[in-house]
Amino acid sequence: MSHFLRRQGWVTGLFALLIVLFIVTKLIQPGYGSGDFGSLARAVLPYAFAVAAQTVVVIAGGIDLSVAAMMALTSVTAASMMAGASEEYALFVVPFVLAMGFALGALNGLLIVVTRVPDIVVTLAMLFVLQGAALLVLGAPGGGAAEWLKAMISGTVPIPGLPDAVDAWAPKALLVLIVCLCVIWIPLRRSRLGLSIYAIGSSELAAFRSGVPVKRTRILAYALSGLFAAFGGLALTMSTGIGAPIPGPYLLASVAAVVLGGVALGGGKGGLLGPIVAVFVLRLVRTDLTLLAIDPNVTAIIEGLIMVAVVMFGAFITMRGRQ
Amino acid sequence: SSAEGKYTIGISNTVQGNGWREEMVCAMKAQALASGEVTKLNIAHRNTDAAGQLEDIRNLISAKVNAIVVNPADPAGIKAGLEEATKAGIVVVAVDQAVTEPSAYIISNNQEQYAYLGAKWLFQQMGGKGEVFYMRGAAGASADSDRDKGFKKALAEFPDVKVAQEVFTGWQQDQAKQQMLSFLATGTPFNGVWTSGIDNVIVDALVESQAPLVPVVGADNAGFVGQLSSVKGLVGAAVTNPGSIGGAGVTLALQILDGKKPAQQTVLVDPQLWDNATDEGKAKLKAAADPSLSPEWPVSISIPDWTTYTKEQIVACKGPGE
Amino acid sequence: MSTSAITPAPIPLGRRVKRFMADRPLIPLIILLVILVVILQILRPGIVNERWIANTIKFAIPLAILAGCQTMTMLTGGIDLSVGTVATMSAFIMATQIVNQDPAVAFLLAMMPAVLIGLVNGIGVGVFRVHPLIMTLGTSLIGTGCLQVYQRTVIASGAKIPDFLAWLGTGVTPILGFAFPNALLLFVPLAALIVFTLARTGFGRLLYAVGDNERATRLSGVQYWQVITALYVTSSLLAGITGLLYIGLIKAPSLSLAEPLVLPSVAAAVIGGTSIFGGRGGYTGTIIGALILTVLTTLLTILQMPEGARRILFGLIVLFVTAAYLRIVEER
Amino acid sequence: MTTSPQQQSPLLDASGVAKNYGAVAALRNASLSVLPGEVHALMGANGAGKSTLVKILTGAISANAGRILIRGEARDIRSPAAARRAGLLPVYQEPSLIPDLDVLSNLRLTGTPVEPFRAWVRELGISDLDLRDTARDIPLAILRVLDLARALAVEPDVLLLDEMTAALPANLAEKVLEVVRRQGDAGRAVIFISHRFVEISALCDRATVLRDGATVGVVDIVPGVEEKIVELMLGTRIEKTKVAARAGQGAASAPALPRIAVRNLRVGTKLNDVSFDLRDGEVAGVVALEGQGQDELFAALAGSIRPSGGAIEVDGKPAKFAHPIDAIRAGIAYVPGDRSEALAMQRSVRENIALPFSAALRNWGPIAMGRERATVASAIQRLQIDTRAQGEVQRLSGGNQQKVTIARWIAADARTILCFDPTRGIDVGTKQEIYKLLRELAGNGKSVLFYTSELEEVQRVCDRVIVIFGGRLVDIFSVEEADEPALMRAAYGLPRGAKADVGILADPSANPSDAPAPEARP
Ligand SMILES: Nc1ncnc2c1ncn2[C@@H]1O[C@H](COP(=O)(O)OP(=O)(O)OP(=O)(O)O)[C@@H](O)[C@H]1O
Ligand SMILES: Nc1ncnc2c1ncn2[C@@H]1O[C@H](COP(=O)(O)OP(=O)(O)OP(=O)(O)O)[C@@H](O)[C@H]1O
Ligand SMILES: [Mg+2]
Ligand SMILES: [Mg+2]
Repeated sequence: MSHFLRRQGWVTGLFALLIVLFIVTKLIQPGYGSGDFGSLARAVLPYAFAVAAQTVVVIAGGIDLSVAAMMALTSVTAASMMAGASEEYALFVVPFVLAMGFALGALNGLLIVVTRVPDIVVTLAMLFVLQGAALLVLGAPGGGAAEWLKAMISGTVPIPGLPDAVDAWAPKALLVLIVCLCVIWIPLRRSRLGLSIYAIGSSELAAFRSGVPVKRTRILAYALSGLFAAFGGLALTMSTGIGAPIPGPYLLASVAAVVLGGVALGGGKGGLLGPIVAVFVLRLVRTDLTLLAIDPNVTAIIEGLIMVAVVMFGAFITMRGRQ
Repeated sequence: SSAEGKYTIGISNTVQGNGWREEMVCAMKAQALASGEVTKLNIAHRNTDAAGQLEDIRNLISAKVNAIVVNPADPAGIKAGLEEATKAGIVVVAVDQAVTEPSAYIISNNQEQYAYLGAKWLFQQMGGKGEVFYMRGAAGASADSDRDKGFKKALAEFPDVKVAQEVFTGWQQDQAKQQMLSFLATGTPFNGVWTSGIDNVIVDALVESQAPLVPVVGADNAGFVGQLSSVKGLVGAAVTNPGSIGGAGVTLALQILDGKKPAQQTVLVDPQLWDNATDEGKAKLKAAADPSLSPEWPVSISIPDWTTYTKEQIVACKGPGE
Repeated sequence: MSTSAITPAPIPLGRRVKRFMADRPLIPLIILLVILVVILQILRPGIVNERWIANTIKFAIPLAILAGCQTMTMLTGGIDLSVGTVATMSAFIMATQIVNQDPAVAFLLAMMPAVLIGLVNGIGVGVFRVHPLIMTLGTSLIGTGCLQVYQRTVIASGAKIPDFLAWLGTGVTPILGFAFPNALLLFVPLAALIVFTLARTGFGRLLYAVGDNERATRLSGVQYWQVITALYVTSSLLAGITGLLYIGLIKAPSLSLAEPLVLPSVAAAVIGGTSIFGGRGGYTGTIIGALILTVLTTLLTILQMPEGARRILFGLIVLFVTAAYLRIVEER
Repeated sequence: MTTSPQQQSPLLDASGVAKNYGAVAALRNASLSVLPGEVHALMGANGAGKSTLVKILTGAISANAGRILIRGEARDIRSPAAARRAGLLPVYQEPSLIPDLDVLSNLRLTGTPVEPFRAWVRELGISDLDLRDTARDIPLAILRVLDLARALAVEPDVLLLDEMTAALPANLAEKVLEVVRRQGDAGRAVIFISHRFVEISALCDRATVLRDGATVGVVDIVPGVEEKIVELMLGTRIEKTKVAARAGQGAASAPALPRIAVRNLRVGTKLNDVSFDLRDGEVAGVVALEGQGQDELFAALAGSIRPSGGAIEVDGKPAKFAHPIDAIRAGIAYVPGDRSEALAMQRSVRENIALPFSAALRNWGPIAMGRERATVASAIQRLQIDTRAQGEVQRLSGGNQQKVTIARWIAADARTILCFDPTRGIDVGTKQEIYKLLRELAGNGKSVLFYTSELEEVQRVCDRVIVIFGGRLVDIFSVEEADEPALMRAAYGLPRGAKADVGILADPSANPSDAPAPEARP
């Protein structure tokens, strides 16, 4: 019970922090409005998928160092397939790329299960393999994206019956994010598979003895991670209109946000909401640093400090709670 | 510099911790200060990708800057952001590389020309034949693929020159040095080295392993320029690739803000080549050499007609209000 | 009671060999290393010469020391991602301070951020129980930021590589007709010290025990924060020293000098048989792991193939080596 | 060998089972045959291979050799899920609930029906379970019972209980035994592993005895068969006498100052106003039902948690323990009941025993290997630890692991040892050793505080017994007065002199249904 409260408490705290940050932003830049919020949502998109990819495997007691490389590979694949192709062709590209992410993620899991090499090494090796593959697909940034895909994350959704001023605060990017995550996560969380993922993260031995097919569950957890990473890769292509074979800064960011979001590295605990809120917090901090025109050399210090301070604060609270 | 500035300028850069980019940012700051027209610089300067740069550009739009000077992570990848900026009435200037967004102004180093110029000189030095060790930048970076085009163009003009080995240094000193040493150990004969700007460690590696000093082409980094006049027996050329292009970008942005639109949308700054094989080149090298600069900094710290700051100003690396 | 001996059944040769290797995990690692070298020699006959060996050792040493930091922190179930930043800071500060300062003063200034970051890491992990990955990632971000701010103050003062460091980093001394890299002078005692510390000192014991079961060590009177703080300070100091050695080797101070070594240092420790979950591993394996990675880098450099294929091969080989090693070493 | 000729065909029939862990042969030639409707004991010394056999039968590990027939059919059980389908359900020696999931999710994971589970939980004497509680927050003893209830709820044909009662306090153990007995009556079979003879004789029909990984006999449980079982188990006859030479009379000449004086100790709401003395040269027993505050008492004395009130005096001087190191410096060592709390499982026996030597900052330097080897060897010798698999403690059997936790403090020569249920899951032979050891320690002027969940041990070891109930110290017995019924009554908070018998073990001949059913938790 107390554990449940503590976990929800952390997410609530993060939400509060996010709201405080919005207020701060508004104070810094009184003109901060719905359009800027839309920008935030679009900036969040790839990070959020990267974090979702990381969260699944961390809950399953693993870690995935290949998240960013997987995003790069899926992104260049999508971009190179769509380059010069018809708009309709993209209807085929999207599921193809998602399936590819799922399969490559499953390959990660399969290698971990079969070779019994620690996940950190397997995914590190896969990081190089996927990066290499991305370079083979596109030697330099390029490719293209269907217009309808790009349009999917720009602008807002007109919600019938609501005034435009309210609609303006519902950017499409945010909706895409919510829909994609919810469609996968909520059924997963309720399913036996979801339970099994938590179980193997919490105690592999106990899970095995409870009759959980540990290996299959692990493979599926990585496959889901690959799927989310593929969403992330698509998000990159959708927002930039190209594919870039060099992975962006999504690996470390995803690990940081997972921890900030209250998911224990080690497995078995936490949910997806916390890490996603953490991503919003981190992106909004970045916005504020830019709005404040902080010396760029200092921003790294500030971001590092915030990360350490928030996690230390969380640790401090937990320690107090235990006493 | 005059009293009160009137503009806020936003800057977006996506590589941090590399001497060339640091000089570029300092040039932007120094030029903004020297112009006297800028109240504040909003600088987004971190390691990220095109999507991250889009985020930064949109943040700069939120900050309501008057102009954005951007070193693009990718020519096409940030089109949407630049378009939004133009729509918001913001002047957009891309430096160092071109962008595909038609409303943006471009003042760029000519990367293809950079590679072509150096490679052509190198192949001539090699007597039009032999083996070259081709040390590229980072695989998958657009500047690298532009340079590759230039290199291949020169190569096509010299059919007897062969690439002995092609490696990617990732623009990292340690990796480049290790690759050079490994290559030397293979005993493969080679007659020249072309580097994508990671140059002084290569000379070091040749000297340390007492290998024959073949001609080396690099960039105008302070360290390499120094070596060109101090290392005995070294024949080489520095191709300029001024980081001060950033300052030029600021100047261009201010001109546009002041209503002085340039004739064309794109301004290319063509590189120069300083070699130590000719007296003319030697003189240029001597004039440019600056041992007080950090070895990773390009020595061409200003661009005539485009930058007005002094050396002290760029080295101080302070923008308006600092 | 159950002292009665198990009936000794005849064991097949294959299993005997396997058990022999399992008891001496270093041997299969060395065999893997030799295999790589042989492949290299086959692909480029003549490359394995004195000069190549010296070069390989020179580049493997900084990696091996940083991997030592990872080994020690991984024994406690941690990881130190700030080693790259710390090494870079020490190197950069040394190269820039030596211009105007006494070498001893420059050295002390160069080691200061190492101690500081180590202390902060240790307190964060040991007292506040922040996950080491996050803690060291955070301090490394902070360190990088500070270095960038510092860099601006020394742009105009230039940089210099102290001769001693250059001698240590790149020099070789011919002994018995073989050119020994001078870096060994630093590395051999350092490695011996680490091995000894892990195997034969109370501190080393505690690293293993803490990583295995922290509660048990607490009940035995061990104060976790002391061990962890000492550990991360040690790790940072080692990283600082690596930085100095590395700048002597590369001779080009940059703001990202040692960053590229971070991931390989983790990989070297893991290939060498150290468990990232703590409680298991050792430094000798790590050293071989570093050599394997260095040789592998050379191998891939000289192969003529597209960069993408090269990376794929690198990943596959790392995976294969680790898997093969585990197969050999792990019974069951 | 006394095999009873039965006409029924066995439900489960395993023969020639062997399992090697590298050089260690955990099982060499084990066989086990279980008939429908019987409660079958599996017995053997620590490390004999009982747990290993259970794991093989239930698919948790695979055997190197052997044949398993279920209802006469050869079955290849590859996973716990397969065992479950074949009607075999284990409760392992270590709890198997997923720590981070709540009880409900744990049930869902194993496909256990909730209502039967609830009914069993109530039946087993736990009335106040919240299914939303996370397993991690539930005390070990309750977890064991939940494990059992979860197994019972799916009505398995064969229930395998590996030292199910070892960590249970008497009240819960009784309930478990009652339930198990009824399983047998209902025509199902139970394989029951325990080191407690009382339980075996109260419950089981037959026993299979393992020694060194091989089945050495199958016996019917009849009165007086214990001697034979022990003989089979150990291969020799062991004296099951009381430990002699009690220092009880020494109390008169006890020093004026007690070694440890506990005064009005309070820990949160769990422990209230507890005061007693522990003198040099004595073994003081602590008896309590599950969760009466004994855990907190030991933790406070060991410096693991801080008391919220009262005082602890050591040798007459007030002591404040902020960390176990403070208690250790004062010569007080703590042996937790749960060995996984005390051992670095991947490290060697030697390193585990020598762990306290390196704890203090000044001992971080080079280790005197020779001295350490000698100290450790003598401790191993003294506790007769089976060191065949000493490279990693996790490969030792449960009982031998337990011994290592004690050996550590023998080696460190602690003056006072707080033993929390040290004989949990230890075979009779080793138990005798431990009793002897504790008495020897007392004889050497050391002091021991000894909590046990087995009441009969009190008489063998202790000089005095402290009874705790509801967080308060309710009585102190001298050993002469401390017979089991009296202790049992006190443990239930009943005043001295109350006459009712408590529990089915109080008098094995009595009909259990006549006994009053006490509440598990007051
Ligand atoms: N994973 C393992 N690796 C190596 N040896 C093991 C392993 N598991 C068990 N053993 C060994 O197998 C033997 C039998 O162990 P097992 O746990 O079955 O004993 P047990 O009869 O249950 O003892 P106890 O009563 O102490 O629980 C022991 O000698 C033990 O050391
Ligand atoms: N490495 C070791 N190997 C074997 N026995 C040891 C070892 N270290 C200590 N001991 C024994 O443990 C006991 C306590 O020794 P230790 O040196 O830990 O005492 P201390 O508390 O550090 O010192 P002091 O009592 O002088 O304050 C002694 O009986 C000693 O012989
Ligand atoms: Mg057992
Ligand atoms: Mg046992």
